[in-house]
Amino acid sequence: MELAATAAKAVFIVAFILAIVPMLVLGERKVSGWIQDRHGPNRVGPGGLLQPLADGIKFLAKEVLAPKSVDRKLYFAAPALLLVPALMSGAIIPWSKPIPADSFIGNLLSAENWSPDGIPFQLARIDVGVLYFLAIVSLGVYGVILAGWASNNKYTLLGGLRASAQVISYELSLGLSILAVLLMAGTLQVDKIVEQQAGAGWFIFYQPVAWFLFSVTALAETNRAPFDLAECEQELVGGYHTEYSGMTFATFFLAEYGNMAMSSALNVSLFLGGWTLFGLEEMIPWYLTFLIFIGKVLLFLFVFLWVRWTFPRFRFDQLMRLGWKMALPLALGNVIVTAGAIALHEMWSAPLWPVMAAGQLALIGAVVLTSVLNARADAQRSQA
Amino acid sequence: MPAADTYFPILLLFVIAVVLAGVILLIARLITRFAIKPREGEAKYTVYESGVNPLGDARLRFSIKFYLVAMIFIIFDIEVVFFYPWAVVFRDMVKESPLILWEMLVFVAILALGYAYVWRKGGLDWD
Amino acid sequence: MSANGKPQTIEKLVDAFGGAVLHTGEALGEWSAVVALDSIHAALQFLASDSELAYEHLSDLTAVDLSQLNRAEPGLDGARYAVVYHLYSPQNETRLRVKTPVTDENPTAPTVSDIWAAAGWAEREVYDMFGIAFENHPDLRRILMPDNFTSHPLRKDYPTKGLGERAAFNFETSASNLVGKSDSTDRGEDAIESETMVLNIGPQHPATHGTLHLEVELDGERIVRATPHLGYLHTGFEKLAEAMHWNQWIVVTDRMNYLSPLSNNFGYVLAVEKLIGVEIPKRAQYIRVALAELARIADYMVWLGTHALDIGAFTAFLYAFQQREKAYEIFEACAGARLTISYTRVGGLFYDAPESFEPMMRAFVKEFTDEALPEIEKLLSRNRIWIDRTQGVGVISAEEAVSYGLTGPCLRGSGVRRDLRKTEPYSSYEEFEFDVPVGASGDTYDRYLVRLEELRQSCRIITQALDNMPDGPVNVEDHKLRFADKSHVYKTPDHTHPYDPTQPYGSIEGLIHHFKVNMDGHGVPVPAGEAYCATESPNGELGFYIVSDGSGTPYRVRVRPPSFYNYQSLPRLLEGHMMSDVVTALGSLNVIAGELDR
Amino acid sequence: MSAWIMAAFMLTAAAGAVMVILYRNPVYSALSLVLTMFALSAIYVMMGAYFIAVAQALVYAGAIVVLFLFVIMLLNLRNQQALKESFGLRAAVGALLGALFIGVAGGTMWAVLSPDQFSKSAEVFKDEGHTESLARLLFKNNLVPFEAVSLILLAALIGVVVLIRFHGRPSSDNSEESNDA
Repeated sequence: MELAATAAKAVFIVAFILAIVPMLVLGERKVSGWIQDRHGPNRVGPGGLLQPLADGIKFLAKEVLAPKSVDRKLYFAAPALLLVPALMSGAIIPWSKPIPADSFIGNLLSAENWSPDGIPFQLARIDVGVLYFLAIVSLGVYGVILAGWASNNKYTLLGGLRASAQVISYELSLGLSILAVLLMAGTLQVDKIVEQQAGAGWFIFYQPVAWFLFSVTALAETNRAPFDLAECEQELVGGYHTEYSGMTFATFFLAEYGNMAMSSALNVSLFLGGWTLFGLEEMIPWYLTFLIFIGKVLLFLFVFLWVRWTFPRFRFDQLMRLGWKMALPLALGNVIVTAGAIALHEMWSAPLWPVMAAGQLALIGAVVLTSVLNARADAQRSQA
Repeated sequence: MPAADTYFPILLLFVIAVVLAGVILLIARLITRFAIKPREGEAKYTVYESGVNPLGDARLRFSIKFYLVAMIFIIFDIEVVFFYPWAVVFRDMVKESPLILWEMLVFVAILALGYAYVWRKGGLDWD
Repeated sequence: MSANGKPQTIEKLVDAFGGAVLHTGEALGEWSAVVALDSIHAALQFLASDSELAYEHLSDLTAVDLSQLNRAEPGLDGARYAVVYHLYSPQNETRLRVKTPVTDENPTAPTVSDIWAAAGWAEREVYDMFGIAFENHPDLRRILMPDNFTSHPLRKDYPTKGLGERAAFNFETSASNLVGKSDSTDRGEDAIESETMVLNIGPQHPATHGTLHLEVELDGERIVRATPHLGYLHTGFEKLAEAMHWNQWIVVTDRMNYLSPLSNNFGYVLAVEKLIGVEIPKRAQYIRVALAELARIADYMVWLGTHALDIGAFTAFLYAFQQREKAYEIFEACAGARLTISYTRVGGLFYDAPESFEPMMRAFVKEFTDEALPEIEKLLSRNRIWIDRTQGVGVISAEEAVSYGLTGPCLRGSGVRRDLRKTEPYSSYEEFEFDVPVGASGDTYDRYLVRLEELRQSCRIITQALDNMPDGPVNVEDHKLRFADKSHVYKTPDHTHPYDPTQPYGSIEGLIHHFKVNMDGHGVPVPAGEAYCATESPNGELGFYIVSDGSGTPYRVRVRPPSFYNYQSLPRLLEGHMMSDVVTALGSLNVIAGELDR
Repeated sequence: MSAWIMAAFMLTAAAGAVMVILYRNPVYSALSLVLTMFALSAIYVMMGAYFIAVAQALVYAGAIVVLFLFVIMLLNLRNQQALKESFGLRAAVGALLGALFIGVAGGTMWAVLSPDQFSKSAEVFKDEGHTESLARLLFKNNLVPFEAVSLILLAALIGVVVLIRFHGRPSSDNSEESNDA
């Protein structure tokens, strides 16, 4: 029965990604249409709702062709190498509060026999939780770099290189921004982090800088605009997936949007209290907490889309500068400030929130100060 | 065995993911082979290069800069890996003694020294 | 101007070069000088560098094949070709046409690309089209025609009808020539060095907005070298003109800068009107001005949209295109067409503007200045990423910009306050109040700001034109020039009624009138002569140099395409920049392939 | 069950390692190395060393092999002839050295670690829990080695910069010259 529950959860994760990606694609087109003062898809089905279905059929019906000069094995392996990590990263996400043993599903799986406290709606409640996510995400870079290399095309090669350099540059800041949360929570397990937030308040209130950094670096890690240099059609045509067609291309799409959904889910779990909602979660059944979680994730995904349709794109050197010279020191500074605040709190029992807020304000002040100084230096240089 | 606290579910998920990815690609290949009559043509099987004939191989030595980024990344990545266990026990251990804070500050200071050096030497500039 | 009526330029030129100046003369207010071939380089050097004359600007360089000209050109006796230089002195605001005779055997002329960088491509085009070789030219290759083409299409012995060499030309064998050097250099296995990568951007690339082909050599992300290849949209417009009646060619001008076709119509008919020496009614002038400014807005909207799109700001693209659509509705109301409108005629306009013209224009201007423009500005002008992407990218100094022959917003972005609407007003522009914005640093961001401000000024001009719109006809009364009213040709009370095939003709007089204006040898009476007429088109100085032999068709029409000269500066703009800056710099020049290749 | 899975991962790791050598195409070799790293990571998991497993995936598979791929592309080993030519002699020497290594390493392990020590080390991770126990070990008992790591990494960082500067600068100048030639 336990095996059945596990299998069901694993299938759920895969199904969730397979289901949310078409919704996201439709949502993206609808949101962009709304932002850009136009309709978006509105022909297939009521209000264009069946558009993803039409897209899917089109992808399936397209010929999958590989140019003659490609390395065929790697060319076809690359999309899979990107998709598998995207599907696997959801394993540590707690989707809702534990499903009670006396609920319908609990009865169905006769949960009181093996898990009387309820079935955790989380596939793997592992000790290294967050690190697992980072490790899995870092593997996604192979799909990109190999797609670029195997296609034997200069545009794809450039796209693959850009993507990999970008992903590794932002991975550090991503890890360090998570670290601030880990310092507060004292655990790597995502479900415990969520539970702590139910008591102590969401970590975004303590760690706005870390949250902002995490969100920005997550954008960069998922190759989303304004960090979509790896595939920007105006320069590199399609970047690393230029030579792909039909379902192989759709696989890249699936992976990209899946990554986007999963990083939003992690963001919500780490900073926005996961499935909690200011104590309300105690009173409502588990499936409503699931809806709360999904609602938060969708809100976040909307921000992803909003950003994409608002900002221009960075240039490569600017992207690297942002990653190495701004995000990295800021993330490191945040870790130190947070550690200091916690030390103050634990050793002299200083109230946590004010200390933390002071630290965050100091960081923001430092950022503002450096940018002002930089701007002044730039102005002086241009005058000279 | 397959409890949520073990790693078995991840193996399960891995298997499902691999199978799914394989099936998607397989179906695509099968559809191409049996359901679609591909239109023939030489140009179709050449790689894209903005409408002119691609000459030469795209796999060539590229800028050493990418290499530098990767190396610096590895070093910082190893350093960051040490942070995680530190962060996890920090809150508990700092109650006993502030040693853990100083430990990490020294570690970070040395790291920051290297970082400043790399910055100074232009290792972080793309140009 | 000195006592005997000759301008200082001519006098100084004659003083300095004496017998080498074969002829000087004035016609239609334009001075021209013929200088012997062996002194032409020195003479042009003198004109460009003399501190009092300072002809810093090479407006245009072209050639004319004189072999079938039915009159003797003074000073050019016995020459097969004349190489024609159109110079402009910003200091004195004067123009000068210099010609030099080139013989039929082994036609060569000295290059002037060392004096003006602008001459580089222009000389290549003359070489391509006329077969005149330029000595010491750094890179004398064909530019518009394929490399292994053997004829020179603008020579008079190349047929205007039929296929010419194209009948036997095999394009397959020439395709590789268009690619240029494309393989990477392999330096052996021992060298652990990065290789440079030669990447072809275009002709089929999303950022080139047309068939531009840019070959860039990259070291990683850095550009080592950039070489534009032209000619993918070369359609022989100039040769076509030699086989078309004066009014017929208006349709062709639509296809040049297809973002603002009216500006091309406008420039061309102005040149023809200058040759004829006719002044068109005030109302037509005002409508032309108002619509030319509207065309400028529509043009800039496409530029802004695609430029923003290239830098990744997709939403600005759609906001801009919305405004363009609204502008096109006004064109549709006036001309019945949206893109290829062909609205002007020699001597006036096709139709009078409709009743709805004024309210539509006012509504458009109001919405544009109050809502659309601020919205786009809000999205971009102070956006940090936008500023980072455009500031300091594609910088060109004022001196270089002048030397490269940049005009329009690209020149003004570098801080040179030159706008033909101010310096050489045409079509009553002197009656309008507007400012000419200039940039400071000559980078992409300044060109962007200049264009945005020009949009505001265009709206100002439109409002003034509407406020002071005179009544009256929109065509000259000369029946040899103007078309017959459609209602006299077709039997319909006015053109808004549908065509009735059972009653095709209005009156025999109307039909004869129509026939006379259109038929070869009977049509628009353009006297023999030559004229260069430049207008401020959205991309810059759009000049038409027309040589007429008094027949029903032009003898030679030369278009001075602003995009051609602007695009030439792209390799210079990209020096030391990165891959992503290609699209930024290219977008800031707003190169239109139709105008570039003609 | 668990033993079989373990064996499967061990075989995968070994197979990946063999493929690293056998593939002619260095990109494939690098990918085989990823497979090995991945399998190793799984083996660590099965031994209860969860943190090490994740660190393995994060650092080796996620970073170091990416660098390998970059290096392979940087060198662009286009002509695999060079590898083939002297295969005979090198193979012999390699096999000899390999055997020596296995002998020495195996002998050392046999001498130092008795089988019960193996199981004991696994027990440490199993009982005390995972990341926390590791952290306590690291930050309490092994303080000096931990700080020493930072110095080693600093040295590596400086080394990277010096090497790249040394090789990188002149090459970018050279490239333009040889283009003209």
